[in-house]
Amino acid sequence: MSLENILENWSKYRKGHEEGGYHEYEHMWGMAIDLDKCTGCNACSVACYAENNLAVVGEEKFSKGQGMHWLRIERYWDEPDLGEDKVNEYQIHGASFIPMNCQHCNAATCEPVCPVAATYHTPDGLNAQVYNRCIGSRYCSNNCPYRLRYFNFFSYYEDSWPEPLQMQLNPDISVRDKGVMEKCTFCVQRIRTAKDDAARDDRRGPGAVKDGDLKTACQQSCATQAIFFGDLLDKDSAVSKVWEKHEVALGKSSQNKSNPDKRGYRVLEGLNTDPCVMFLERVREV
Amino acid sequence: MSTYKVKRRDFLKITGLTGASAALAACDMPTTVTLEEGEEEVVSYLMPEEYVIPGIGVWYASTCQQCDAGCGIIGRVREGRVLKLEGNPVSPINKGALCQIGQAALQVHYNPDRLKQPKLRQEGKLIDVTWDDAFAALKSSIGPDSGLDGSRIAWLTGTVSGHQRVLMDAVSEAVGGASHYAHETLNDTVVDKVNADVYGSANVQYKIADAQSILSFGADFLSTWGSPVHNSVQYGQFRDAPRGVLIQAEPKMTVTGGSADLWLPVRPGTEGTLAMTIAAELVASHGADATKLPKAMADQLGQYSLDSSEAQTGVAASLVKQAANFLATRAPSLVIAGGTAAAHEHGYEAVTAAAMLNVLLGNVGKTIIPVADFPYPALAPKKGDTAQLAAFAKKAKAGDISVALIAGTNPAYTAPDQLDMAAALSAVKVKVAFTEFLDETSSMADIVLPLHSDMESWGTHVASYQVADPMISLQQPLMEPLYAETRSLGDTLLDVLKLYNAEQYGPFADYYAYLRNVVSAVPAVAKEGASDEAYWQAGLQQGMLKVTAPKPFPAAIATAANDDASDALVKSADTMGFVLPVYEKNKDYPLSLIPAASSRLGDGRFANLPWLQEAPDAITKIVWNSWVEMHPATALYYGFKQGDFVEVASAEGSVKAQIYLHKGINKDAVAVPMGQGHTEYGRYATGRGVNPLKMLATTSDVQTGELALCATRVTVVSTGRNEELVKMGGSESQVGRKLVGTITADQLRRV
Amino acid sequence: MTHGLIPGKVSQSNRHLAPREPVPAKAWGHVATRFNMLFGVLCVLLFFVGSAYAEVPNAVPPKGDHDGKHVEQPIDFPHDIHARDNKINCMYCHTYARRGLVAGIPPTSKCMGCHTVIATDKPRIKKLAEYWEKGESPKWKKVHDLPDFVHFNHEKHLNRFIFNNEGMEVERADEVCAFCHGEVKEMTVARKVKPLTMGFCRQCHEDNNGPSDCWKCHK
Amino acid sequence: MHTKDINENLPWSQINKDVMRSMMNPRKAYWVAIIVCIAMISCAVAAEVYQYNVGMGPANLNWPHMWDLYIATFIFWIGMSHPGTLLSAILHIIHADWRKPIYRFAEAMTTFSLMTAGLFPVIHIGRLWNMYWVLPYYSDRGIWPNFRSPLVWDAFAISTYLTSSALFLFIGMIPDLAICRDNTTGWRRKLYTILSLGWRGDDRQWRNFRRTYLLMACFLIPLAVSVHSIVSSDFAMSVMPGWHVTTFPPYFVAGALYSGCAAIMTLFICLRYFFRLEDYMTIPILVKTAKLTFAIAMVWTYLNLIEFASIWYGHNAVDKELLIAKFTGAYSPYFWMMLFIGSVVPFTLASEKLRTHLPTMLVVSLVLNLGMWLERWMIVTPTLSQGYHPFAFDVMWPSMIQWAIVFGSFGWFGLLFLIFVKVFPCVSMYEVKEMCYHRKREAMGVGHGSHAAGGAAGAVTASKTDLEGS
Repeated sequence: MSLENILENWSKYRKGHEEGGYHEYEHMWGMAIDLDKCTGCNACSVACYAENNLAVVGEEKFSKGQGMHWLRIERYWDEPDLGEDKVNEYQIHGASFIPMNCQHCNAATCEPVCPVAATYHTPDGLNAQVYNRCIGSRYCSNNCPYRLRYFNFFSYYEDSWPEPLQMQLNPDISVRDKGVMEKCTFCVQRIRTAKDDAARDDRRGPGAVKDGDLKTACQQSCATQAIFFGDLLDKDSAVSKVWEKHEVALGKSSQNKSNPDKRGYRVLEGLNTDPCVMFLERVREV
Repeated sequence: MSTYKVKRRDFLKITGLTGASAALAACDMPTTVTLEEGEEEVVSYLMPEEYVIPGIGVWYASTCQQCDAGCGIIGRVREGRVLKLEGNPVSPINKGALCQIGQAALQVHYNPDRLKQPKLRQEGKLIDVTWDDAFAALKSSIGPDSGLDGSRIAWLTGTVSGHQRVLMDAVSEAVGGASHYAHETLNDTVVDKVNADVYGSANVQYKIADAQSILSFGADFLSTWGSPVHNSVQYGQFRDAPRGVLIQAEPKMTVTGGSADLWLPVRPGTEGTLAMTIAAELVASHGADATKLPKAMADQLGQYSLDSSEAQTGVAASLVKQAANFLATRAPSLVIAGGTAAAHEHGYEAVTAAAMLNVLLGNVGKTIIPVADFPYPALAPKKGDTAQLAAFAKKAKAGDISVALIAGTNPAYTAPDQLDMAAALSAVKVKVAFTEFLDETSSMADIVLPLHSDMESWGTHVASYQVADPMISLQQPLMEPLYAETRSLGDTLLDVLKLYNAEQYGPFADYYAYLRNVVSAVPAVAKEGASDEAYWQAGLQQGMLKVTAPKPFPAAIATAANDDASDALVKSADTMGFVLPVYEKNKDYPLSLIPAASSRLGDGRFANLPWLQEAPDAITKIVWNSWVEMHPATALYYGFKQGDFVEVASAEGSVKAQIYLHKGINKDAVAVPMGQGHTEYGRYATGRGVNPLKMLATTSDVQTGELALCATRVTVVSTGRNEELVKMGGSESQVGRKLVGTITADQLRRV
Repeated sequence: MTHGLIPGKVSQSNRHLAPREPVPAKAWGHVATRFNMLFGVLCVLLFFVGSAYAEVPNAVPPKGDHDGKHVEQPIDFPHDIHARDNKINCMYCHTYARRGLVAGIPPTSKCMGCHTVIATDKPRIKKLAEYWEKGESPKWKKVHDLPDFVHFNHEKHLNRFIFNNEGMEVERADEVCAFCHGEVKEMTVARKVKPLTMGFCRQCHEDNNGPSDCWKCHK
Repeated sequence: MHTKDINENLPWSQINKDVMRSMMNPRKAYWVAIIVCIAMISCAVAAEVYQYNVGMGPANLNWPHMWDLYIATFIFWIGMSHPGTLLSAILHIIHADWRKPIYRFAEAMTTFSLMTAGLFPVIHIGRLWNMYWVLPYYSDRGIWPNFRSPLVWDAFAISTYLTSSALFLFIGMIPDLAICRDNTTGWRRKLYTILSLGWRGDDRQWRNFRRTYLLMACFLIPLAVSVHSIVSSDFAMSVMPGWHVTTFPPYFVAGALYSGCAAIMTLFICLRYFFRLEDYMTIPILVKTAKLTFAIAMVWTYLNLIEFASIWYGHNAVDKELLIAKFTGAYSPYFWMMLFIGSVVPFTLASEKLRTHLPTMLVVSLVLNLGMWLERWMIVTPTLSQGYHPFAFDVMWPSMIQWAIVFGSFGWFGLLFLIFVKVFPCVSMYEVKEMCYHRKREAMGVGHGSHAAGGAAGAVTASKTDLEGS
């Protein structure tokens, strides 16, 4: 409550990163997305809309770039890594899809710049956004290299859920008002519920939530199982296995691979943001 | 997530009362924030079940009704409201996954434009009436004392299965031989016929996961074709090491094409030629055994060379060679055909040619398994197509239909202008619409009966695509009806039947009672010794009733097809004197129109769901609108730019939309997505974008008579206007920054 | 302007008023480090003044008072008769409190469980019976309300202070409930007598080493 | 035309008269100006009220353009505030006495532009009713602002700078206020009596006054420099290409002085013309200001070149692409315009002929201001339109709401300034007297003595006698 404890917390979190993580982390929620399995079908994105009370803004506002999509599927036509300097007449290797949701960076660039500390790092490794603390300076979004933060430019709730659509809203999540920044939370409400369930059968403290206790909305809806989610501190969790297998580690700004079949990489990790979302390179027969 | 397995379903009935108020009180609208005491009401139950705890979700199993793939779903119910749908992990179809359309089923249920009141047409206008009045009207038109010749009554529905179909047939029979027409714009009539002719069964299982190489002709099996979620689940395993290779041959890039290793931009209508070329290449360079093919075809192989095909299909010879190489070297392979490949005048031949590749590669019985029909034909899906709609239109215009019972289809929107549905429907004296929304068709109806949403009604379903042992999917209500004046289709059908056959149907209070009773009809063998009650409860928990089939089930035909399919094959090949079309240019209408099946809006029935409207199209990333896809080279030739408003005109009609340029489309084709351009479908769909189906020529597949969706030729004219497209995202290129990393497969193998 | 997410709207606690419960010695050093010296001093005074009745073990009750207004309820439920006179445990009726987020209003069936036989002639019971006949539950009004962006969890608090609390008997649950709900057993219709502001919560979390992670309560 | 900064034979009574006259009896033109300003302000107020009720959407702010004109104009006004300090403090310390006739309104400009700048963070915040959370105050919630955030530093820096520069302005005015007190009646007399804090002009007061003034001056210089460096860290502290630049602090300070000096020239010419202060705001002083401005313009140009060069030869491809986009992309016209105005136009200040021609100077100074405003816009927007993530590339143009508020801010500044010039002496009488005094002694060949106290004392006594005489 005092000034000290806040400053002290911050210093811990900061120090934490260089030492490869805040040393009292209970969990380190992380993700791995296999781009070779992602078909860009967009089910995850809609699942996110359903789970997290995302506002539907309508054509006019969307055209202005005021849409809200915590999880967006990006589609690119070129494949720089395929060394294709020659321009193909047709898109013979298909399109390149990548789902982008908040990367929950351990050295998040959005956290230090928020004037009111509305965004910070939680003890379970999440990059939190506290809606009711946010004053809407929008600095965090400016400073996010991935541009994964979305701002409530209007009171979207006023016309996004005409009666009775609002009955679908998830009561575990606040509906955001105008002037507030929001972003992917790794379905924190599900994480909390899983924690509560763990507490019910007397699992507490670090590592309380076991692998498979919860699925995020996007992971749940993914038919090709392209999305792994879990605790990176738990060495046996599916997700940390994937990270290990593909030789990606936290707290680095570049990964040195033993050989090219290790497909893991993190987007823009050269900026030393230390994201908790890892991607597996898309594979193509050429 | 605390998932409670539910024993009984009564709890909703009891707490439902508080459901609505609970919903209003519990919804987290910022404006409902108040710290004044006594401003808000609290939920208090009357007599809840033990497992109901305010603030904790209870999950119920049901079946997704958005399409006929029959995915199992579980719905999270809290304070009497269903909040979230997810895939049912125990369902063999979708294994816990759910597509975007399935997710959006909630918005069908909670849609602000849902019909709350029945309507009757009086002095040309639809007037709100009570259900009883509406039903009375229905009774007077098809009831026993309507004195109507039953054959003048017709059902016009979408694909229906399960006991809804049973009851519909019962009604048809009761009224005295009413006819039943089922219409679906996106259908597999052609493919089914080919499967029946080539493999000996219309029902075929594609073992995508087992294949090492897949060649798909126009079948967007990951998002719009067959059982998309099931296919996607299999595709996930298909990509696991040893990694399978996917080759997609289609004129316009679909979601599946987007994920393909090798995408072949085949010219619309020449898929058959491409298939034959690959067959020839397999025989020539990879020592495939041509004798496996029916003679009629084997003889033709000589005509197909890589070069001639390049001229015909527009696919570079090198790519075709590569494709053939993959198929030959990565066994077992799998060739799928459908969608745009089948939607041509000679679609049947094209699909057959593709099927022959399976025979040539010896995939039948390995990766492609013909299975028997559903053991209970009465429940089996009555699959819709446009041929039946045409038949209906013909009969209606002839004045032979005086009562049309319309459910789950919207022909006034989906039918090409050439079919002149307006005239056909207006020729029908009484049009009864069983519907949840006022769409183009139901707004023409005389009696509009508002239905429960799928979240409110009981039902049983049989998936159009059999993925495993046959089963009946159970659909159960996830919450109390929102509106007092709506009924479920099943209940209404029962009420009609009671008019005719009181002693048989009288005992059933409602559709639930009817279904509950049906269980005892299931043969004991299927119940594996469980009591009726236990069997039913298990069914409710899992969302499906296992009905073990007469053994041996799939095996029977599979082996047959394996050993010597020849007789079947020869039959098919010879009966049609196998001819493949030659692509000829058309001066006035140089481009082929592809009315692209939308992975978001389907054939237009999902256009009223805001989530799907705002979900970007997978390939173009455009939202809320229609567009015209075109190859940059073509655009350059005609002098169009990205964002130009153009008029796409066929001989039958035209649409205006903005151009989106990308290299994922054949140069001789333009694609306009289906789904938009509604004139009457609620606030989210009405007056938005354009509907390409209207301008289609009524060319149909020669063999099956099914409408050939992609056979229309068009010309594109500029309107001089240019605006920025309403799409998500800025740059279409990664400008050299590593966002989507890509490595080559040989790098992957080099360890 | 909408009040959606504006903690500023929360009525400020007048936390300088003397808290009812005495502050045990161990809490003293803890408290003194805090900024608010006035409050610290008050605590010390109170500590010396002391007070009559026993306190909940391992717990520093939250401080603060609020003068809530009387709320019209469909039925004037007499908490005093049930909780004080008849010594019925809070959690007998508010049974959801130990199983979920919200304490919940007892289902009408629960009331009828007793009142089909007990005091059936009383006007209020008659009224209740009417509801029951109609198959409705009374539309109770919310007395203790929190903004929608606050997600309070009863279960966790009860576990901390009652079920997982050394030397605390379930019989005395009402004393724990009183932390946030006041001496309800002295009221008929419940009145809001605690501020239930964020300051009120944080104070208590500090004193009892509750979590200080914003995302525990705000999501 | 005279070559001297000021005619040292100017009788001190004349000085008082002239300056007093400029404060009294506003003419029609003045009221018109006031009304225009109020009209401008009301545009802004209307826009802001709408924005407050609806949200930031109507301002055309979007993803990824979270900031736009508000922040740009904020920096612009902060910049405006610097030359006041420069003239009054720096030049004061280095005894450049030609500043004396013009520093007063420059200081006023400082204060008022800060008051204008201060509005913009509030306007641009999404939930401005919670703005106060940025300040470190004790609340029972026990939460504090994030002291690592440059925005919080801004809050501190600006408020400090505003108070101290206002104080500086006031202290510097005390002797003049005393003169006003002795020469006015009615409400003015009451006002001045209070403000002049019983100034009698005896030696002790003068000594303390000098010390205080000098002290403030020394205190203000580092403050002024740091303020804009801190504002620059809003950008320099971020990771975004085009913002994450080490030369930003000096670059911002230079730009600030640049725009400020230009503004001073504008006001200089206006005041000289409208208040007929030709005797005080003389051409030679204008020329000196022009030279100063020119010098700063060159520094600014140099810093620009450094930035381009360091990006071009640096290894950051992203930065390079952004730079290219600035030169060729959607915003390039404005970027080129800024470079042209900032680096080419100032050469008019180098020509003797032009810089003595008032109309030209008026136009030039206005153009320079425009250029400096463009600079701020070109710092904020292109980076947002092309950051690291290609999917978030976008081009956005501000809406009328933003323009209205920016427009209104000039009205607000104008209003404050207009009120100031009619209530307070916009030329420092006692310092001008000093100036004349020294110039005269120089002319008479008397070298500088311990001029400060003596001179001032003389000045005041003299002025007293003069006043009695009149």
